[in-house]
Amino acid sequence: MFYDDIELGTRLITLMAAAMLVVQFLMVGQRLLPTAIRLFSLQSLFLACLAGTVAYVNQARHVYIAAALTLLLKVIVMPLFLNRILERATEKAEVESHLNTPASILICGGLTLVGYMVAHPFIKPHERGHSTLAVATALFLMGFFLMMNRRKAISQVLGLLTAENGLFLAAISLTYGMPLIVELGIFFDVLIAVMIFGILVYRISEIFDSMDTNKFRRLRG
Amino acid sequence: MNSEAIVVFSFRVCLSAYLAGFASSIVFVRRERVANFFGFSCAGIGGLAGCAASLCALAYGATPTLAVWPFKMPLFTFTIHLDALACFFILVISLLTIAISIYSQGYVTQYYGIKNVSVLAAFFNLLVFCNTLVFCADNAAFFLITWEMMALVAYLLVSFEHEESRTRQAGFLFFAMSHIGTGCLILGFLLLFRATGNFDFLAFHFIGASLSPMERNAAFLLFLIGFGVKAGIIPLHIWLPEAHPVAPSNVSALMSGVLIKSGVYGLVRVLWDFMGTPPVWWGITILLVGSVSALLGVLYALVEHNLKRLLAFHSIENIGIILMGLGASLMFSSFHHPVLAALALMAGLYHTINHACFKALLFLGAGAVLRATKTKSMEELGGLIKKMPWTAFFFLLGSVAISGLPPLNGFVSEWLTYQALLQGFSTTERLVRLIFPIAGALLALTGALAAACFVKAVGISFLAMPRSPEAESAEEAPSSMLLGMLVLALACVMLGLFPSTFLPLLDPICQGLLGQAISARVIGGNGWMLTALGLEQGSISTLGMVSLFLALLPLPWVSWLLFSRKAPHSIGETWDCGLDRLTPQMEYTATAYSKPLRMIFRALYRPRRQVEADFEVSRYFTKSIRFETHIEPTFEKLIYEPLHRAILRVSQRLRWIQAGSLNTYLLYIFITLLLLLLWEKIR
Amino acid sequence: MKLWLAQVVLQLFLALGLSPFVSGFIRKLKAVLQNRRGPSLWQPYHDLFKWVRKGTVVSQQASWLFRATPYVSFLTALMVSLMVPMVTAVVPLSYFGGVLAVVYLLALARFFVALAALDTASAFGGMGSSREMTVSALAEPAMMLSIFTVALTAGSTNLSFMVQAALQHQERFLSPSHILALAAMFIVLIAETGRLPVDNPATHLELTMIHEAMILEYSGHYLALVEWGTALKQLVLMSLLVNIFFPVGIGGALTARTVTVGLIAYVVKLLLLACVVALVETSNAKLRLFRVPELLSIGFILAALALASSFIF
Amino acid sequence: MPLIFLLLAPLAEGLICLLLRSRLLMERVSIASAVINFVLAVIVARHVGRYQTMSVLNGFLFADAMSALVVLLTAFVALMCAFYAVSYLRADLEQARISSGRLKEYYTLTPLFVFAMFLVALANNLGVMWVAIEGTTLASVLLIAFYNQKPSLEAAWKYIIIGSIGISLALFGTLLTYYSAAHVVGIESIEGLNWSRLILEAQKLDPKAMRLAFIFILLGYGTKAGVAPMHTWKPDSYSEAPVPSAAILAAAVSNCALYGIMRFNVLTSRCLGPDFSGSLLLYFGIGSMLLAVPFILVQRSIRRLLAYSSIDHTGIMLVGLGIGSSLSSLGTLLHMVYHAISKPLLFFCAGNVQQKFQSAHFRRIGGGVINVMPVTGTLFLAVALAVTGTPPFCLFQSELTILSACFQNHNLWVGSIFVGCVVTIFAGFLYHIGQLNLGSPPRGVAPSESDWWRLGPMLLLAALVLLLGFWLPSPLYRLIQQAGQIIGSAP
Repeated sequence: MFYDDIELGTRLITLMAAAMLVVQFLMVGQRLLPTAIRLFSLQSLFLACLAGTVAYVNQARHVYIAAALTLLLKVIVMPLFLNRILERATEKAEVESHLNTPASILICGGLTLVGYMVAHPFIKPHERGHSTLAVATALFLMGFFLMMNRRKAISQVLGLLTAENGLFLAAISLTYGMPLIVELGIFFDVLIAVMIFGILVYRISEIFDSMDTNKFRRLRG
Repeated sequence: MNSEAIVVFSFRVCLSAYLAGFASSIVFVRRERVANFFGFSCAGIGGLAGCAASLCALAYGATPTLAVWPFKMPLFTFTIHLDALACFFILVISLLTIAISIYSQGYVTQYYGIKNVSVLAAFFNLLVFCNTLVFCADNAAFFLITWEMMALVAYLLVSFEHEESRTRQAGFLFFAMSHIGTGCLILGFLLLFRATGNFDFLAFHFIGASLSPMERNAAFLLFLIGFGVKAGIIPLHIWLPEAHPVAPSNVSALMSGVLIKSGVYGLVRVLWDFMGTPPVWWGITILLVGSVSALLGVLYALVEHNLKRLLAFHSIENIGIILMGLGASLMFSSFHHPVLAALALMAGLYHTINHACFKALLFLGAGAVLRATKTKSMEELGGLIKKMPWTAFFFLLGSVAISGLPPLNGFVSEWLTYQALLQGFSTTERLVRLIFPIAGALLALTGALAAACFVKAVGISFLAMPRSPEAESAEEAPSSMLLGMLVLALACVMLGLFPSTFLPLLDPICQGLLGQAISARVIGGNGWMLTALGLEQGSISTLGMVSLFLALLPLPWVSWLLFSRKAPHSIGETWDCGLDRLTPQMEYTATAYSKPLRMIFRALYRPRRQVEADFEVSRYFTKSIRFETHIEPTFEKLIYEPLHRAILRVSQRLRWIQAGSLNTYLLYIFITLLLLLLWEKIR
Repeated sequence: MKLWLAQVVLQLFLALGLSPFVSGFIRKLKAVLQNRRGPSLWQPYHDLFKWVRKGTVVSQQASWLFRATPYVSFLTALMVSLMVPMVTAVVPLSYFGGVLAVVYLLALARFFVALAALDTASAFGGMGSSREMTVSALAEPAMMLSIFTVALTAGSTNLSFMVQAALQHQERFLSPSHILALAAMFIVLIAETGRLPVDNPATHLELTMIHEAMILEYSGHYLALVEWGTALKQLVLMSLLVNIFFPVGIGGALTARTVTVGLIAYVVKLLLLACVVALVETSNAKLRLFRVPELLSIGFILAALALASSFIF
Repeated sequence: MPLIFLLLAPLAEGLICLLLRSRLLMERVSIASAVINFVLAVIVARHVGRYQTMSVLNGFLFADAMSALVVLLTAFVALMCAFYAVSYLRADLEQARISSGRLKEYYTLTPLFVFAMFLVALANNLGVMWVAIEGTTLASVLLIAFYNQKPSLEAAWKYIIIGSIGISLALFGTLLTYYSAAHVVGIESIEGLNWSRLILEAQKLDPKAMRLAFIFILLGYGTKAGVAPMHTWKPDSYSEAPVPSAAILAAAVSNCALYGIMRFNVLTSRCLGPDFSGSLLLYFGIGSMLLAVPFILVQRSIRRLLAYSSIDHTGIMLVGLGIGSSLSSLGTLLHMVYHAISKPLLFFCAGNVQQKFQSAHFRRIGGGVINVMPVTGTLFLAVALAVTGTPPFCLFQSELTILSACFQNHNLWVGSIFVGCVVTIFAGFLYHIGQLNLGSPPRGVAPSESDWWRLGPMLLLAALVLLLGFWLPSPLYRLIQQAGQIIGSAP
């Protein structure tokens, strides 16, 4: 069928990237933590598919593995884990942010532009997938922004993870992923990171009676 | 065995003796008496060896170079070079070390059981060691190391009695200030380093010529500040009157005698040896700084009633006098009058060694008083000339010397300075020549005020009636202390009466720095006289004065024999205005003594006074009255305190950067990232 | 050599003999100007002789310093009087110390007298010594500067050479610089010799005394020495003034003629100066202590102007 | 071969400690393995010093002089801390600040921590290096949260959040480097990120990618090294972690991060010429030094004081890198070495004082430490002077070297600011440490010095701090020179 139809592959890739961006915007917009977690797994799902497509289109074998790992970890394991923590931590499931939603959305729009600005010199139309670098950068920056904007420990973790997604997307779009060993290492690290985040959040919610990092004002000067 | 070998050998002995003193004191850290004996004896031996080495080097013109540490670092070599200048200053420090280490044997016994004497002895040796190295280090980096080590050890010694908060503050102030100075020195040397590419003093010789005028002047200012802090020139002096008094007196003697001279050494080394022919304004600057320091130093000393603080302020004054000589010398060399330059330099250096002797002597005397009466405040002293006659005599001698009165050494060097200044008048036709006689007049004023100040110091603390039970029960210092003072007293007399034997030692210095050996022209009347480069320009003979004095002594004596011997001679009360008897309360106090000058120089002192009196019947019958007067330390008030406060306030304000909010922290990173991306785009 | 010795001895006795006379002369003159008869011209000699024969009373608080001081001050003054030109420009001991040495030796004498004043534990002594040191300290720079003006033009601090130079360059005589310096020197003279309006030598009113307060405790032999020293000091300063600024009649070389002429001229000049001093003293009231600095600063300014005059006039 | 052992030893230790129960055994194991590590590190260093490089597993692990130096320093610091930790943790147990269960946590995590740092230095592949650096963060978070108090958890949270965002920046940088190399070495080859390969191709890399890459790397690894304004986690974690871990963080981890920056700096400056990266490094270096000043002047807690001082030192090293002359790189590496020996000592002294007085705040301690603990007090004073670059201690030499390089390359203003900062910081330190040490101690504090577990390493370090300023063992000096040639950015 469309085995060697490059165009379609490219279009698919772009489509998924766009979808990820949209999801990111949704995350910035919404207010409930469980939803945010679900959105994250959705975004990761798109990412996995995108990776799969890239692997398929460019016959990059090791990207399949990356895609599979993404599917396994980011779509299934981590969201479950995060939900567990959320239940453990007796805390109303509101994300509290410094800026209100419209402002955040506006800023994220700006960040998307920055992403394009950064990515511009690297966009080479004749090569496949490069168009997504802009999206990747934008995702990264927006994830960063989420971390700044949110107060809850968990929502900061989510921000970080989306930023990671952005990075992964960038990796795929620039160079069809990193060398395999590096990929594995990265995944390993992310996994450990999330577990440690879990442990910390758990302890925090034990010792502080809230997970609002904005209350962390003991150490100053 | 040639002279060079002798010099090297005895110098090695000197250094190792100091180290041995340090080590032995550390070893016997629990056995104070042993540590005291070994530590200070080693210091004394080291001093002797140092004297031998430097005298030999100066006399026979040996200038050996030797390495004190076998290894090298990048940019560093640990070599020392005993040229004439170095040897002169080593002579000064060694001389003082001998006297002070004899003195200390007795002095430190007061600390037994209270403070750890071993530590004192150890650091004393270390201080002398570092200071000696400062004078002969042959590599800028090595110089800086020894320079800062010296400051460090001095800091530890100043903080020796650190239980009083005042002492701690003084120590901090001293070390912080001197570190600022060191910062300037580092920058200055780095400016020179740019031209040479290494730090060797040999390479720096006359390097100034190859710098751009801009850099050259910058270097000059940096060095002036850097060395000026250590020398205690006004307005960089604030640490000096704090640090010197709180240190143990033997240390104060060493600090006031030598440590601050390392600033002078540095200036001479850099400006004469490295900088080449200076622009005129350098000399003017130093001359002015010198005059101001001299005058203000003595003025502040006048209103000071803490004996050691008073002496500290006089150190500032004398540094000023030294700098007057140096400044004049610089001006002469920029007017291309090497001979006069040599004369002025000689005057400055001679005053350096003189001041070292009498200032150390005075500090030792003050130490003896402090040890006997446990108080530094002159208002509580008095009548000590009967309780401790020898100490009083030595102190009096030192006072005569420091007031620049004939026939002692202070007079000789001040006379040389006068001559240099007077001769300088004819070196140029420009208006700037007026500066010489004016400076001379200021020097005269300084001298006279110093005399007034020391009449006060001696008169109030040693003469008349004791003002406190402590002074009442004072006892003469032990013989070792007296011996130490005697050495310095003899030095003062010798330097005063036989300058013609000492001045030739300065020839190699002037020869090396200015290419002029002038002692032959300064010494006249086959050794009896000192001339201003020739009899017709003027001459003095301190020796002549003394002998004349002795020759004339019979006259009044004869008249005594002839007429008044048979008359009745009686001891009576001082006239007490008809009261039953004179009490110490009726004596003139130090405060009262300096009152006229305090009033006259009101503008400088801004004195505040408060009188609390309560009365019985009417305001004519005072039951008790309390009078208290303060003068305002102008420089601290106007410069340092505002600066200090401003810095702290700004720092406090800046603490909000670290306000504890994680989101803000992330924001910093984020903004930095965006800015950098932007920068990268527009770049 | 022999000549030199003779000169020394002669000048010694000249100074010793002349100094009380000058004070006596001024005192007498003042009296006359105030329509009093006043003491005889020889009164000072009588006083000295009286004191010498009288016994001494020494305070029990006093130390050896108190006893030593009169000798120091007297001998120093005597020494100095051998270093200044009096009759001829050939000063017997000019090489022992130039004008700087003169100033500093006088300072030495003052140093010890001021100490001795403190030694007796009497408040007057303290007051006197404090004031004396203050006034003299403030007089110092003016004195130096005015001397410098001469020394610089002569290119020497050796008094013989200074006089010689003054003799050679008559054209400098009464030049602006010369006059200014002279005025300054005169003010210094007033201050240093403790004359009105700075100090009143005649008073024993406690609160106005300066010099007298210092020597209040001295008596007999010691007092004689101190007073004579003071007189010598006054003579020295006056002869400095007259011989450096008016080298009239003073002989360059050492011959019988020059000596006789010089001697006459010297005495005449001294007496003239004494008259001026007496006039000033009678026509001025004593200044408050804190007004004295203003007077002296005027002296300083004048001297400075004298130096700068070559740039001004 | 020693390279592999070097990585295995700490791992093994970690596992063993995980299984052990008794405190004594754990202590012994940790010390034993620390010694082994150090010996191995020395072997590696000597070998590298002789033969320039060594590599195993067909170039997966690769050591040149630079990495050998870092490994050596890390192993040394770890050794010192191992000894110190024994008595420190015992004291904590006695004072019941921790439960005995926590000991296992410490003795398990520390070796993993060390392992990660070794891997940073030895990984040939820049991607793997990134993974390892992230590993150091992960291994140390729980150590910072060790005491499980509110402050320590807060510190840990800030540490991991800032750390991981920084590290992800670095990942982006690495990615871009990989991309810029892609057209040279080809995609999908494991060598695509190998240093040994990239350094050969450096001139051919894609410049615009490298520009971006370096910015990201600088921010990312700069965060880890504590460069202002990414330094904010530093004071918190340094003041809350147990002293040995804090010492490792300050003395070893920052070296690793700098090591990363150095590597990329070489690549960038070979690709773009020295100006780009050089100027960036200078700005950030000076910035960090300036930032440290006010916080040191008005600081209230010892540990935070030390943190700011290490920010200052990072700044100094960045300046040294930024100048980029051979002299300055020499100075930088000297500074790295000296800093790595002086910082632990500083932390140890602070730790002793803190445990003795039960507080790290100057106000609460009062003063008179030198009367209570003579040795600690003296060493504290000495090393405080040392880290502020006061002679005769060694850091003066390195700082002067950097300064000279600064002036040689006509960066007069940088040099002047440098000196200004150093002097002011000195004043601050002198004031605080003086207040702390001198004076008479508060009532109720009995004079007692700590045991030899602590004094041993402290005295050794003090001796080194004093000695190495005047004499570097020639093998070490040679190693430093080789490393200097490697990071000396001129091609």
